Amino acid sequence: MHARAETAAAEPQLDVRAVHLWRGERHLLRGTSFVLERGELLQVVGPNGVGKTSLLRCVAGLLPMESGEIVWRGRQLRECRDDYHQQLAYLAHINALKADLTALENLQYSVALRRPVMSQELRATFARLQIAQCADLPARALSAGQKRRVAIGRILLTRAELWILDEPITNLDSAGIALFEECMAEHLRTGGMILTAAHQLLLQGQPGVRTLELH
Amino acid sequence: MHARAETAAAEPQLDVRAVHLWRGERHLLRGTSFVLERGELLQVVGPNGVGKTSLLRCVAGLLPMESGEIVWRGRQLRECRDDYHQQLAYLAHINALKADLTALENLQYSVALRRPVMSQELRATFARLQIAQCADLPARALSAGQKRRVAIGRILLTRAELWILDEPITNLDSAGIALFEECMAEHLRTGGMILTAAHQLLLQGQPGVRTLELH
Amino acid sequence: MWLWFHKLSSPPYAYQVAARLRPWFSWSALALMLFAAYGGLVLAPPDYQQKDAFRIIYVHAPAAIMSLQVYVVMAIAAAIGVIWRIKLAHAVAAACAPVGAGFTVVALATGSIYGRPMWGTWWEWDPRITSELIQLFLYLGYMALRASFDDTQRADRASAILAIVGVVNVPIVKYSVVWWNSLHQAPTISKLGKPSIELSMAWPLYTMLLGFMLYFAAVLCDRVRSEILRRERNASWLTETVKTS
Amino acid sequence: MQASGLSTLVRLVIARDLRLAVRHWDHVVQPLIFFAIITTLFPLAISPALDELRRIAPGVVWVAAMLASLLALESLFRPDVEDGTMEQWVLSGQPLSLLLLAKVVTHWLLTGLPLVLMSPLVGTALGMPQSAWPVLMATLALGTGSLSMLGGVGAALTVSVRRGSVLLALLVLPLEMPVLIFGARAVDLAMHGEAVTGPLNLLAAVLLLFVSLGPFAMAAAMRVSVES
Amino acid sequence: MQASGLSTLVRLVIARDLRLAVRHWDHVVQPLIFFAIITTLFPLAISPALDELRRIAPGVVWVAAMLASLLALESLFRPDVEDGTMEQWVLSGQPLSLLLLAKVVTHWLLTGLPLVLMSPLVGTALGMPQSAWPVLMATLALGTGSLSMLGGVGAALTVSVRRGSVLLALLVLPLEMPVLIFGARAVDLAMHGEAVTGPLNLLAAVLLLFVSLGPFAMAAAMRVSVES
Ligand code: HEM
Ligand SMILES: Nc1ncnc2c1ncn2[C@@H]1O[C@H](COP(=O)(O)OP(=O)(O)OP(=O)(O)O)[C@@H](O)[C@H]1O
Ligand SMILES: Nc1ncnc2c1ncn2[C@@H]1O[C@H](COP(=O)(O)OP(=O)(O)OP(=O)(O)O)[C@@H](O)[C@H]1O
Ligand SMILES: [Mg+2]
Ligand SMILES: [Mg+2]
Repeated sequence: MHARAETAAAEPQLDVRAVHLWRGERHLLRGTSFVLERGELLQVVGPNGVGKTSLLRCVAGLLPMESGEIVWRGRQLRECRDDYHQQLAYLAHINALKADLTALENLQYSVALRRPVMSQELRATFARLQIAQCADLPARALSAGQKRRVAIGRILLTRAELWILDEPITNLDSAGIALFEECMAEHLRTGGMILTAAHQLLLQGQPGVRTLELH
Repeated sequence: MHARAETAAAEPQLDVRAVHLWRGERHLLRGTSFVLERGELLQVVGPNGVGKTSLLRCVAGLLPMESGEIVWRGRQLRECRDDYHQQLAYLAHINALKADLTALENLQYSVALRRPVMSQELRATFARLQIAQCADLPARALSAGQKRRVAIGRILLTRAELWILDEPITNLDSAGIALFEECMAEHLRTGGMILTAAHQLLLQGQPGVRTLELH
Repeated sequence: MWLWFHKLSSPPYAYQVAARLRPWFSWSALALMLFAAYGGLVLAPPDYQQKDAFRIIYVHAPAAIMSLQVYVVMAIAAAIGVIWRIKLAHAVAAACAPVGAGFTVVALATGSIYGRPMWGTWWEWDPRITSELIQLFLYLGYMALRASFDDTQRADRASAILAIVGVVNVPIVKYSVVWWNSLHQAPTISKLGKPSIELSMAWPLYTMLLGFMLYFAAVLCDRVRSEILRRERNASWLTETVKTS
Repeated sequence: MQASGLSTLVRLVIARDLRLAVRHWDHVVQPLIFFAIITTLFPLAISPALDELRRIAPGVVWVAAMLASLLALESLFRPDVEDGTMEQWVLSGQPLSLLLLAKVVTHWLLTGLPLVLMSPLVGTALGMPQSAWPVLMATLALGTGSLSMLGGVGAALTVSVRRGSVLLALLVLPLEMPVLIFGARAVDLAMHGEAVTGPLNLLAAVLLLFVSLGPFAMAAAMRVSVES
Repeated sequence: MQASGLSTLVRLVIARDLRLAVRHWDHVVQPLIFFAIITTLFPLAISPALDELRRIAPGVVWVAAMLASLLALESLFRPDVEDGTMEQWVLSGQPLSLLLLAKVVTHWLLTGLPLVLMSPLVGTALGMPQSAWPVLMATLALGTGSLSMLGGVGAALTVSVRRGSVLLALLVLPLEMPVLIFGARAVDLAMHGEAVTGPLNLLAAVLLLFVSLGPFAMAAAMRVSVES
């Protein structure tokens, strides 16, 4: 343990090595590898069904892989799962909102699992995402895009260093996309890491923004 | 009835007049009106939560409106609901696929409700949408985009004259979007009508393509 | 008639009418009940076999009869609401349920109290008693179903269907005594033609029944008004009436 | 209608649901085993003196059947509504009441019929005389039928409600009580070798009533549940 | 951990579920009414002679309680898993077993406890003597507790399965049988005024066992159910 911890400085933050994954009969990921450093955004691109979501779920530790290893700060993922997950914020295709709780309560409960949070802070985030007027509506009443914004709010509030986002801008209008790009840029400036699956590239041409093409 | 039917020729195909809709405390649609003629595509645009989905559901007859009327070929919607629905194909935010049935079976059963259909025809559609390899996979195994393509396949196969599509290109990759634009163009050429909610405009600048801005 | 019906079905008008009628109902109900209670508890002679215990019937029978009639009213209102799309009718149906449930509870309670001296038991699984219990569950189910929808219009139509289906139970309650040989009293007062109990016992019963009906009408007025208030909260006429009053 | 004929529709729906059931054949046997478990619970909970068991046997079997088919009801419409299939059915322009009726029939074939076929076994375990089997099966057949129909209406009402399962039970069970009473009573009579035509006719009448009115109530309820 | 302390976590989960319950207060009373309905079903199906009822009363109450809390189990994890909340919990880096334990406790407070408090009423309706009330409530309290824990494990296993509700019943009921037997027997003994410490201790032991092992089993099962 200790030895590893010391060498960790040299290691990259997140190091994914030769991941192989089968889905049913299909050999989906054939030795996918990448490295993610502080302040970097890696956008996984590729046609529908190529395996972006699967890769993201693997990296998040939600999908057991066939072979290969995922190393977080010099330690194997399975050795440090809880520490790793505490640094991780994951946004899936679905939004993980309780239809019967208001948007505010949804965030309150899901964020408070990670860290204590005040409701002013929550409302501030809602305001920033321009859904302040929905804060006290039951989630079932929200529109598709509003739901997505609330889910993004959860990512922002979690204060995790590593974001794993699966097509985050689904259902967002153009204003929403611009807004979300800001948020990502800020997260990168403050040394965060982002791994996304995308059909539409964001923050094009900025430093530290790379794409990973799956075939 | 008869008198109506004769005058119908003069009438527009679909005539939506001064629709008012409340959602909870919110007065969402304030007298929205539009007409749709053969070969026309109307794209409802507007920020998240402005009421696009609600409008589409109203027009599809899935949401009772406060006031206003929807006239289909000269007859009130509630008078001719079944005839109207037989001419209608509706694509919602969710795909309406049974996770336990294969993609093929899903389409088979949902299309056969409307008209007899051969499995060759189904497979042809799968091939056209470039998901031939998924035809025999259980729907739960499909990726987000593949699911959406299957749902679009249902629309194509229904052979309805009026399509109502809620953000149809969600989760589609660029190739898929191009493909879908073709399908829409062809439907319009053959005298079909399309009403969509969109954040990203399709078939820009083509004849008969209009947008309706909601505020 | 039809015109009046339509006029009444407009919330503002109904709101005012209910307000105007309510005091009449409530006061006359109170008077009748007191009168009937006096008649039943003091004037009426003790029953030759049931002694004074029978006097509880003056609460029991009317309550029980109301428990059924309220349901019928509720179902009819619901049906009207569904068929002619009249919101007010739904409001009436919604207002009926709790009152009916109340009557049912009273009927059950007084009944079982009554049963102690008569049958020597608080509770007996006899067709009428059971079907009356089902009646209670129906009311509760109706209210629960209503409460589970957060959109009023959907709640209206869903619960209306339940109310209409549930009507099946009313004749079962009413004629269970006739169909199955039951511990329970055969219908005596509700048997029109010649009542099989003598008048001195009967008239307080009828008066009490009338009193209960009026009471029901009064409560209904209140509940319908609050229902209207809840449903029309963002309607223009309401703000005006509130301002004026 | 330009669509395929009514009988085709019915066959279609039944075929679809049967296939879904075959995909999960294990699910088909579950209500049965559940039925068996409940009926075995009783002898355990109650003193296992056989004569006493025999006396309560009809009631136990009937209550078990009701609860089993009730639990199965939960999965009658919910999946279709949640994944949006039902929405498509409502928009199909085909007679919704017919589609739902077909669905209920399939549901009965998958959950009710097996109960009926299995009842003699359970009955014997509870010390029921062989002479009572025909009546037991007949009453259960009629009974489970009307339970399915009535349950269908309840399910259509409660399907879009969170935790609808309990609400469903609350709505359906009371209305089913008469069926239960007559069914159990008939079996009881049969065990004592008396005539049972009375209750049997009543059960048949109830079933007829439900089958004739149920579909429309279901369709109406489903339209409400879907739109939102 | 940089996160809020364990007790905070527990309080958080409980607060959340309680709020969800309050949002739908009607849902909380439903298991109760269901319990009442079942217990009323029996006397109907069985001959309504009170002395006979009294003899089978403990069994009836217990079976009703089990089925009621079983139906309630259905909604323990499923909603959270289907809308992706559970996925987030698994990824939260907090001890999952603790979170799930808290959830089960709340579930018991909402479904088990009311049953216990209500049981005397039902018992009386079935002609149970007042003297048996304390034992009835005590056994039910212990019994529903262990049912909730065991049911939690079962629910975690079956949550990602279609039509899991019936499967759940299959897994849980057999394991619950011992509890049922001892519970009903204890009440029976109490009704005849005999000593009941033996079965009571046994029930307590079972509950202890489940509470100590349950959470880890639940967490493990849940991780399996979530990843796919
Ligand atoms: C919990 C127990 C009881 C219940 C649920 C119950 C229920 C009812 C119901 C529903 C009615 C109305 C019948 C109608 O509308 O025609 C009724 C009427 C009546 N009940 Fe009961 N009852 C109970 C116990 C008793 C007892 C113990 C007695 C006395 C022996 C009794 C005497 C009567 C009488 C005299 C009437 C009026 C009969 C008539 O003229 O309609 N009830 N009861
Ligand atoms: N049991 C199975 N048998 C065969 N193929 C499977 C099975 N399960 C999943 N797959 C395939 O694995 C792929 C899953 O891909 P994934 O969801 O990661 O795609 P994606 O890149 O996220 O696509 P999208 O852009 O549409 O979200 C799909 O192509 C699917 O067909
Ligand atoms: N009970 C309610 N109370 C208040 N507002 C409500 C209620 N129910 C729905 N709404 C509002 O109605 C709107 C529904 O909008 P709708 O889903 O039609 O939006 P949309 O245009 O489709 O948005 P998107 O582009 O995100 O899909 C949302 O703004 C929502 O906040
Ligand atoms: Mg994906
Ligand atoms: Mg929308």
